[in-house]
Amino acid sequence: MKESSRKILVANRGEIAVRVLRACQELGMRTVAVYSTADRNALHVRYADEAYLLGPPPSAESYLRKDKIIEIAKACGADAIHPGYGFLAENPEFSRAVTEAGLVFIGPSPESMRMMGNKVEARRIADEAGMPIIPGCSSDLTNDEIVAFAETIGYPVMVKAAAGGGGKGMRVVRDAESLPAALDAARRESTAAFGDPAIFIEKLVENGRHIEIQILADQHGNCVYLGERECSIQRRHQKLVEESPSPFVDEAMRKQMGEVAVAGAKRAGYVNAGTMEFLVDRDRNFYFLEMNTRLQVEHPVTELVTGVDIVKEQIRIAFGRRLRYKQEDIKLKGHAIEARITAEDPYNNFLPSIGTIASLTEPTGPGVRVESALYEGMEVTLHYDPMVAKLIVHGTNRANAIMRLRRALGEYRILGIKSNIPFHQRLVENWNFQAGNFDTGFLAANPDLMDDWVPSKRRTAAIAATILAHRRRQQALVMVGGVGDSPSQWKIEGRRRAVRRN
Amino acid sequence: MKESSRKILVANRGEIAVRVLRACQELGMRTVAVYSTADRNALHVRYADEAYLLGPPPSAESYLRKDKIIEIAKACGADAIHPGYGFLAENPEFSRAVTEAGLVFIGPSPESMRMMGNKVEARRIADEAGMPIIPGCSSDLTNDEIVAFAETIGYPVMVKAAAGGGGKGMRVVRDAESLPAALDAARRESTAAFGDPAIFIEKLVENGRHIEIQILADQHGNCVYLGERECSIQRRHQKLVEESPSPFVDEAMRKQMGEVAVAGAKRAGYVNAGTMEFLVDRDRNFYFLEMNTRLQVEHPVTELVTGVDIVKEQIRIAFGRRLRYKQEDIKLKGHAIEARITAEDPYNNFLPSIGTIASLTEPTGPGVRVESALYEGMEVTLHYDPMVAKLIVHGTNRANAIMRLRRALGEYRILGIKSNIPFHQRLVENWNFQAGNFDTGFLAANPDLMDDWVPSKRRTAAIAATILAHRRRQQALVMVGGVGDSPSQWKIEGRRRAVRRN
Amino acid sequence: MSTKYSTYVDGEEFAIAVNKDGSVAIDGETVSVDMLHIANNVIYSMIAEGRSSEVYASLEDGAWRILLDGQRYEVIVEDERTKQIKSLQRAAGGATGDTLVKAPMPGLVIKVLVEVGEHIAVNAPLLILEAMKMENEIRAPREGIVKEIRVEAGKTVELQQPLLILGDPEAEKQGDS
Amino acid sequence: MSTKYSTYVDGEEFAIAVNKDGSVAIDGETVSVDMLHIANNVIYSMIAEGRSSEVYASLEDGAWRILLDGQRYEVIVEDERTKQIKSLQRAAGGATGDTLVKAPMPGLVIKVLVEVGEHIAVNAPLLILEAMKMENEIRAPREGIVKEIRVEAGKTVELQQPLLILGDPEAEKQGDS
Repeated sequence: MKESSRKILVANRGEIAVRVLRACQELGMRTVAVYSTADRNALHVRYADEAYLLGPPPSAESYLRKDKIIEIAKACGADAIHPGYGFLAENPEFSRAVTEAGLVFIGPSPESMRMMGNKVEARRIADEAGMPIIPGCSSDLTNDEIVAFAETIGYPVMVKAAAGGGGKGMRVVRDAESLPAALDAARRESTAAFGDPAIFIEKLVENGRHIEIQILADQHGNCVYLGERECSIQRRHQKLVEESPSPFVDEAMRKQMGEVAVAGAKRAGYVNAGTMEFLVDRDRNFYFLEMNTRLQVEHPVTELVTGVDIVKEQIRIAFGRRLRYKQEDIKLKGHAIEARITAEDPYNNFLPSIGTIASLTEPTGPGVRVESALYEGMEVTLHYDPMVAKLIVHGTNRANAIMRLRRALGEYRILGIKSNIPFHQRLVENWNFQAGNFDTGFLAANPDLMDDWVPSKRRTAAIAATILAHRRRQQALVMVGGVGDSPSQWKIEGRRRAVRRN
Repeated sequence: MKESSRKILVANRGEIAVRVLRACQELGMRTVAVYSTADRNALHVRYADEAYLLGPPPSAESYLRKDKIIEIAKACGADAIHPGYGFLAENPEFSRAVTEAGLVFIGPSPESMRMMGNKVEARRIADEAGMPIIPGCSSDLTNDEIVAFAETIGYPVMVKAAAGGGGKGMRVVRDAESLPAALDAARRESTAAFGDPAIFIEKLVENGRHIEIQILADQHGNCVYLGERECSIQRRHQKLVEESPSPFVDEAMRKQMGEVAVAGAKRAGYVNAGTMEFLVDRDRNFYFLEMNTRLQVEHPVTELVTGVDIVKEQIRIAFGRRLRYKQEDIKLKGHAIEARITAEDPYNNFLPSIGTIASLTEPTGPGVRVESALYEGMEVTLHYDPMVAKLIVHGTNRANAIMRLRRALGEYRILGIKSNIPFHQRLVENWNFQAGNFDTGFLAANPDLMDDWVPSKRRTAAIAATILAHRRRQQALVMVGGVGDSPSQWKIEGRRRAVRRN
Repeated sequence: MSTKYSTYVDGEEFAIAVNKDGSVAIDGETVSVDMLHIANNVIYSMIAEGRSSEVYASLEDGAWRILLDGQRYEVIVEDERTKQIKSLQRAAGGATGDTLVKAPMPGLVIKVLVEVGEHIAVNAPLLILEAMKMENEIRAPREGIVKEIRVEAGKTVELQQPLLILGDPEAEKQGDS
Repeated sequence: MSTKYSTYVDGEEFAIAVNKDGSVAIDGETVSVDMLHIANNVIYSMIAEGRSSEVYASLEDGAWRILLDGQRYEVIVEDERTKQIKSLQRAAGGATGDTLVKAPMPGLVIKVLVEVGEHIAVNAPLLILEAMKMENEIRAPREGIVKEIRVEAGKTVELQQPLLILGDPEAEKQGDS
């Protein structure tokens, strides 16, 4: 079958759905979107050639409806399904059902997905493949058994959900007293997020860096690694900034990590794109953490430094084509950084922010790539993940990339919701970040990055607001009535009083 | 002086002013914009740290005011002036006056600019440097003398303005009868555009390709070429699409052209970024056409395939730094194409279109770069060049780049003016363009590319408009009054009648 | 019950009925349509039988300007009543076949290339207008007879200023006979 | 003549006078200002003594939200008269020192971490709200005494629903004395 006559259904939403649709379009393939009623107007729906309704907003009734997605794919004559990340991307039953329906699943087989998707089993395979792993327990223990195990490895420990990722269910526990409550909370979160209460604990490697290796494997036994990504800038185990290459990794270490990642993937019979996550301690020892058996949020930084379009390669691999790259073809050129843009208020404990996008200006120009689900008029709701866009920059070296990121963040304008852009702006000004001196504890150790700060343009803001208020006053005959008629008089009072106390 | 404490004034407007401002910002330098009253709200004014008024809209009273620009630069403490392209970029007196005012001019010296800027003198220097040139006359002949000279080289001939570029004043003349009128018209245009009636003629090389070599030269005698750009897709001698590498040039030819370009630049004592333009005939013979002693509109395609930021290099060179690249460092990776986005109606003889930008969506995602002066609410006027933006794509090879360009053009939405985007959309579907089979006569030979065509979505457009009209009808109690009350009843009639005749 | 329209897209005619349930019948085929406004008064999303389209639509001078995948379409939607009135008026005669050519931009008329009474083909050059320091040919939007020229060389014109009127060649013939 | 304002940016006070000629005096220094609306009701360009700024501004709940270089500022502009009335009212006493903490998003209250009467510091955790499948701590926007708690664990709350009221610790002391 000619590739250009193929039709791909993208079983996802948001920026990643648009990313995959673009790749299909550039391959000349026809595209199908699916959507919940909350997403009727979403970019991915408008971008695809065809679009079909899945159901109401809750994921369980829409984007997690395996049966309905496969039914739509068959009805509209799709040849393949791309799951994106999240939702059904790491669901072995979905992968199997798609294949059994006579469609191509753009991702790994259900077997290797099941094997590597469960964190505990993945640790076993990694161990067999010769990868260093961190001491930890299995996920079938009771809370009491886990507490007992913790005594054998010593505190601090890390609590993790056996299923899924994205930091959900993860917790650091520093003493025996806190462990039972943490286990309960983690089981609650894991059940809510993945429908699976299974958790386990590992010894905590403190001040570690989170560094991961991207791999690509075809159906013919070829597998390459596309360098590493540095993902240590995290808040509550959620990545905020990723870059490639890592300022901590040299050529020898890259080769060593890449080769064990490929060995592990081969042992698992893994096919398609995948990522081996490692924790790296201060002495450059690296430990296998888990494998993500899907496309990663942060894949663009690897694309920018290697020149490989990972999504297009995923599609080619799924249709049985051979990898176009040998290991010696993969060379990292320049430096790329990604900043995840979330609808969260960095000045208020990163609380999710909702609202209608009133105005949007995305950065552009040299070395800037934006992957976004945003548009003017969009309703940002609480139904789905607060990550609404990604800003990725590419520069000749890390310093250039940071300066470019700084420039692009200054151009980014999102009105109608609060975003974490001010957090990123503070981060790029931080000397330790600029110097590459950070680990996964960086944000916890630098809480000022998430506090209100005194930006340099208060005076400008004062002048601008005063002129606008003055104009409004001139226009209106009567401006302010009595005191207390404004709905937020309390807030205003509180703010002014806060000042006086300084 | 530390680079980051420097202040740069950009003596230009539009997308190129924004491009240069971004480079300064990424170098940590402070920035100054200048503007005419027509550009008070323009992006470059809002983007710069400081902005100063030059004068009323006509260029002669604003962007060509050498004295005023230098006065502003001195008053605000700027260290250097970047001229962009057009306006004063190739004006040797400006370059001299900037230097004499104690400021750094980011461009070549007045001497080499004068030498290479005059097309006739540049031909002489190229000849001396051993570059092949096309037979032609000097620019001090009367019309009668030119007619007589034409007889000695034979028709067809090309009429050219000695000053400036951009196709202004250029004309192909195929017989002696048409020559006098063409000379008059060319002198008129050249006078209007450059204040200089001097013109000359050259023998026309038919079915030639326009291929140019980008060079960078520092103040220390180092000079490199950054590969070639293919610029044969032209309409009335104005480039519409540029790419790098050229599908027509192989490694040996690239080296040969690059080396003579470097030799010519060295002979002229040239410093900073410059471009040698060549005409290449079917047998791969290349002839020197002219040198552009400035940044080119199409520089981004070279940046994307070489990884060199030409604007940042210009600034470094102007401040006396050494080139960071040796010739062996320059490797072309992948393929880049630029589509110039103009406010012109491709369906109506490319007439300039004016209006207010009502809605704007720029393409983004992998491999897409937009350089733009557009924003919602912008007034597109007739004061300046109709080129309002550039869309540049980068792909792993030419086919990928074309598919990506096609995808990005489909995402581009500009409402409020007519743009040439539909022309580009037809071009990328053209098999000869896709195959790389074209020369500077391509558009003239394919007038259908500029005609109205029958796009595939008429039925969809019909349904959409009918539903909207129906809703409007339902909302309004009375819809249409008598016939003839619509201001464009004539147009509507004409359109419908045109159909009936088919 | 449904409402019937004659819809002309760049000249091509479609017979479309909008049904009470929101579906549409186009040239006899029924199509379910879901059309929503997105933003900015002009952006819509339309899903018709699964086919998704982003539609930019605005009504200007009685015609809908529709932008689909970057391509522009001019659409005229007529309901039954309007159509009947027009067809009656046409039967009664009238100058409905005239086309007014207006200046697409302000500029200086360099030269007028046609004369009154001349029969010109579609796309024939009518006059040369200088703007943005370039000479631009204004061409005939349709075949016709030059009925009137309202400008002359050397004069500046404003945007949308009438330049000349093209009459219907057939109508002229009938008038002569 | 000029109009005088007290302008508070995230708490910091500026004394600003807008002069008849459009210039502004800020803390005594006169600044020429050119401020123009660009688009979308919220985008402005301001050039003050040559310094160029792109300003996104909107008035929400009596406060101006100003976005400059991607950074957000909350600005309250008071004219002389308003200021006087408020200062009189404050002198007369009143519950002006209370802060109402509202839900920043809809969600499920997992746990309330404070009690009525408790004296809490700024940024102290008040309660845990689950939304987007994550547990989020709601923290104190200021120092204060918990005067009233309006929610309890296990209840869902709507966006902007009042959660609790923080009273002024000094006012409380005065009340007690």
